[in-house]
Amino acid sequence: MADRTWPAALDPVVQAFENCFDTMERYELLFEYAGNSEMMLPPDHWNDDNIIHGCQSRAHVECSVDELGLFRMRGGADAQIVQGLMEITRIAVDGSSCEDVVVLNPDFVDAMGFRSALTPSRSNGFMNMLERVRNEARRLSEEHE
Amino acid sequence: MADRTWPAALDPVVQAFENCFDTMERYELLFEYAGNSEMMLPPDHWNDDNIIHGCQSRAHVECSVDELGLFRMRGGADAQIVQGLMEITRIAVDGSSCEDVVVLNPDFVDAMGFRSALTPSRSNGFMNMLERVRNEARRLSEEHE
Amino acid sequence: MYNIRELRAEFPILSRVLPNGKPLVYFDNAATSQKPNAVIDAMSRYYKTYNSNAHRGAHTLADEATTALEAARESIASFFGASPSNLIYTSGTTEAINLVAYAWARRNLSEGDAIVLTEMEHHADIVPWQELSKEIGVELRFVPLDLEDMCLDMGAYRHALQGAALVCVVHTSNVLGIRNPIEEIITLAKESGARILIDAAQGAAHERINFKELGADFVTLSAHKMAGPTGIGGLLATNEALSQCGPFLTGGQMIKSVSTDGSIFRDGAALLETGTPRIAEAIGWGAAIDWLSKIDFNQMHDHIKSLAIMAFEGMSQIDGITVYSDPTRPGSSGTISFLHERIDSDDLAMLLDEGGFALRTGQHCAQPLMDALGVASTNRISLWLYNTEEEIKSFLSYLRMICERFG
Amino acid sequence: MYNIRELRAEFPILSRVLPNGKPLVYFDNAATSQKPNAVIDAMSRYYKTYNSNAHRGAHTLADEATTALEAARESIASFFGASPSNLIYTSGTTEAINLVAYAWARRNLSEGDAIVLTEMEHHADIVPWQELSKEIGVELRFVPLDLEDMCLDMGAYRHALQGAALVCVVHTSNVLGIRNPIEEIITLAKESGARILIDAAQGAAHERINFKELGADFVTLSAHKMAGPTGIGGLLATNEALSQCGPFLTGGQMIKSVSTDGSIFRDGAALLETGTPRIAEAIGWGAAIDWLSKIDFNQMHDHIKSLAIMAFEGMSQIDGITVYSDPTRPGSSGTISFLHERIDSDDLAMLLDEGGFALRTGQHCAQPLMDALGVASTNRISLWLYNTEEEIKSFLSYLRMICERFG
Ligand SMILES: Cc1ncc(COP(=O)(O)O)c(C=O)c1O
Ligand SMILES: Cc1ncc(COP(=O)(O)O)c(C=O)c1O
Repeated sequence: MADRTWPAALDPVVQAFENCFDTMERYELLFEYAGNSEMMLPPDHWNDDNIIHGCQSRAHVECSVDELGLFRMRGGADAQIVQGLMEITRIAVDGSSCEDVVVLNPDFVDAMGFRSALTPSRSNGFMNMLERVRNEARRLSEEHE
Repeated sequence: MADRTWPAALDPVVQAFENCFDTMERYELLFEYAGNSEMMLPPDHWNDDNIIHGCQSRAHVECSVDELGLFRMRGGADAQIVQGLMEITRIAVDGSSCEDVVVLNPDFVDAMGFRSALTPSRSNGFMNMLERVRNEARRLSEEHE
Repeated sequence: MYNIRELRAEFPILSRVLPNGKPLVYFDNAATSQKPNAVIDAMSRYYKTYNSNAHRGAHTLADEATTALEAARESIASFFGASPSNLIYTSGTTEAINLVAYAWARRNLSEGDAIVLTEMEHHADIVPWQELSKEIGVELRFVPLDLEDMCLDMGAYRHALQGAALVCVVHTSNVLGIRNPIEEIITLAKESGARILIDAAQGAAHERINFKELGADFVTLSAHKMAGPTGIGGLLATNEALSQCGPFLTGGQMIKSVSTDGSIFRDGAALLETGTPRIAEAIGWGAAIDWLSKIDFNQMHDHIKSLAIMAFEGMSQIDGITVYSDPTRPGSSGTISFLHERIDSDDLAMLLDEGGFALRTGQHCAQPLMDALGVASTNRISLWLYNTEEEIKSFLSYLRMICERFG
Repeated sequence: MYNIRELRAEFPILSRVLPNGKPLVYFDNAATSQKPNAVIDAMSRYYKTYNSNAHRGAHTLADEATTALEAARESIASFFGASPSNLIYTSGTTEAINLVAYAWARRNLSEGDAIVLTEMEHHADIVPWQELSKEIGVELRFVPLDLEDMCLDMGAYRHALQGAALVCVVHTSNVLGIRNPIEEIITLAKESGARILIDAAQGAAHERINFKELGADFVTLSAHKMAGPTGIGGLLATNEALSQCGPFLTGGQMIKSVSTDGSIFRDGAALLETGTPRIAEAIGWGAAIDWLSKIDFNQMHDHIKSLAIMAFEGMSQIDGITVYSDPTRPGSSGTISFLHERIDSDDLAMLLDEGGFALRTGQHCAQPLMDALGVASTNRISLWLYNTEEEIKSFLSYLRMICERFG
């Protein structure tokens, strides 16, 4: 994994997806990640400020910086596929520096076998979510300068 | 000329066009017919009642029945091609019975080598003119019944 | 005979293999239909051999283009039992309804007049009337659904009709596939003296609509839902209705003469078309109509209906699936909305897409209907003349698998 | 290098032989341009492999169609130095101008406001404003032509500007080929506080228009005049102008939500597009733009100009011919109007058609300009990038022959 473009925290995740037998298994695994409900943004926190546009079903993401100056995110979505991708994104960025988040590359989704999530118009809106997270990271890092 | 569909009065006209060397000669001949100004409807008779729609340039036709109950027409147009075709139509129908005019077939134009005049959207509007002449003949024959 | 193999062979896209290796199963016909070679080729032929602006010139190409444009208008009008002078080309149903709202309604309705709509309408048949209502104060009355039977509440319709000036009703629902009792709806509207518009965006692809027999004042059409190209559709309007219209879009073509002091307009349908015509599109739609004219619509309907019932019955047996349509009802179009009680509709759509099944998910531009059904969105399959029993079978078994693994 | 042979080979229609055996010489480009294979094929490919309704679904085909639709918008916007969010698809220039009249002018102008037009405008840029004037009482001021120089009377323009709220000017005349001093016209309009619309239906095919640099509020476009398909065009509008627009055509897409109580609309360009998009058309226009991007517009302009001057000089020497254009003027588009003093314009058109020359005859949807020139109609040749010296030579010798035999 010499030229991987994702944070090391994602290596085991990407590995697990690569080991899947077929697409359906990959989706099952994604649904399992989605089920990590402690880390989910609870629906009563969903509001117009943290909504992600361009998702057909509702999706929200809340980003912050903790006392150590590290990036934190929680996402919540109706669709499990979005929720799963959010959870994996959370694994990628949670506890990183804002600067690292700003440059986060979406290739890991490709490596996991969800190429179609990367096309801009898919209703799951993964790219919009990622863009939002990166923008929030940029904003937060500027605020903390 | 066994299966000709036009009045015998047109035979020499059609013949003259058939004898032309090429298209340009045919047009020259048509312009000559157009020049038969005694038979033309003079511009001061052009009005909204006798206008032919669908001609790009102005064209007018006046139809009547003489004391013998025979059909009479005079046409006037800005364009010589229209004027020429009108003059030839006049030769075909002038002095015929209205009933004969009603069933006048446009094939003679084809035989003269002006196939394109027969397509509905050409700006010379020959077909509109012919339609008008036939409708006038129908109206006049009904009035005279 | 309805030879499905030969039919399918005329649609090049139906042999498409998707990037993930799955063959395409196209169940999104209510959104847009696929096009046979006859249509695609007619448009290419136009561009390759006689492309020219129409209605404006004396040269051979212009004549050929004009002739083709008008021949298309004749084919289309005659397919719908209308005269060419009652067909106005628009960009589709949406523009056709807006045209009626601008050119007819703004001149013939005023504050206090009522328009009857239904909860089943597509947004295209709601928002223009809401705008009109904001502008001139017309009242909008929405006829509700009878949720038990999934059809219009006809009692409520009779009630809403009282004193109404205009009725706008969808022929066939793009969500439920329900075909409304249009004949009765029109008769009642005429009895009560209201004008009536039928949104036949869906209906025209499923039954032969005869404008004169139907007796509606306005019928709206989208070519792209009936084997024709994008970018064109039409409004059928009676002479009487046309005589009450003012201009809408203005410019070239619709005028008799223009001067700096003012302009004189043409009448009838000619008043309502302006600008360079949608030439290739009209030729393409005409080719689609010629192609459809060779299809026996009764056979087509039976074919689609048998597939839809098969899908309906299969889906109803899958644990967790609720179906919001009843394809056994007369005239149903083979459009079936459904939801899984645990799998989110977007997840389901994505998983089905993975299997090669192209179907639609969302509100289908019919939020008031979603509200009436009490759902935020549905998954929807919509069938057309080229779908097959094998496609339904493979869909059902794939759906069953998905529901077992993810439900 | 400007390789005219290779260029022509990309346009299948240019090798057309007419029914009378003559090869086509297409001189009617101001009416509509021909299309290269790249454009025709892009649309066929769409229909054959990924036709699907866009913006509405989660399946692969819908995604491919949406991606292509938006990629086209990006190409087109960027070609015109605009951002995609400033481009609204319309059916062409006519609809684009009507859109400004309905969505912007009706909300921002009122009785007593003045609109400056010119006598050179196409009917599409006159009649919508006359309608507005009838409706809300705005005053229309027509800037006359300086007949000596065949250009706008700029003194009269400055005068007309006083207190005007909107200026609508054609970039390049479709009758005379004259390119107006747009930059100066825009600067003066902005200085006086008026909004300005540029009708670039002709201009966009002849020079690279940069929306941001130009500084106009609205620029209108027709794809079919610049190698693109029929049925599509666009409006470029600034964010500021867009923020002043209300809805025009309403229905699907332009809404955020719809209920029976009312609807919430989207903002900006999204407010102004509704219904199923012109998908194939947008893809075709995008392909045309990609194709045009490879053309050096300066070389193209020089090529057209040299042909136009050759035609102009040749025609001027033919006894009886009056030419109403001056292709030597900077920016002229190679469109030349002319008349023979004895041969009626329709006769001349017919005789030229007989020789295979496709040119336009009539008022060119510009009656006020005809009135100003004191003619009822003109014959018009309009050249584009694929025309050749040989075509001009054969045209001149044929025209000379016609004039000798019939003049
Ligand atoms: C200068 C000008 N404006 C407007 C138009 C109208 O364009 P369209 O017919 O594409 O709407 C044309 C072309 O006919 C034109 O040449
Ligand atoms: C019932 C109904 N009405 C109106 C429309 C709008 O049609 P279009 O998008 O072709 O204008 C549609 C399709 O989307 C429809 O299904």
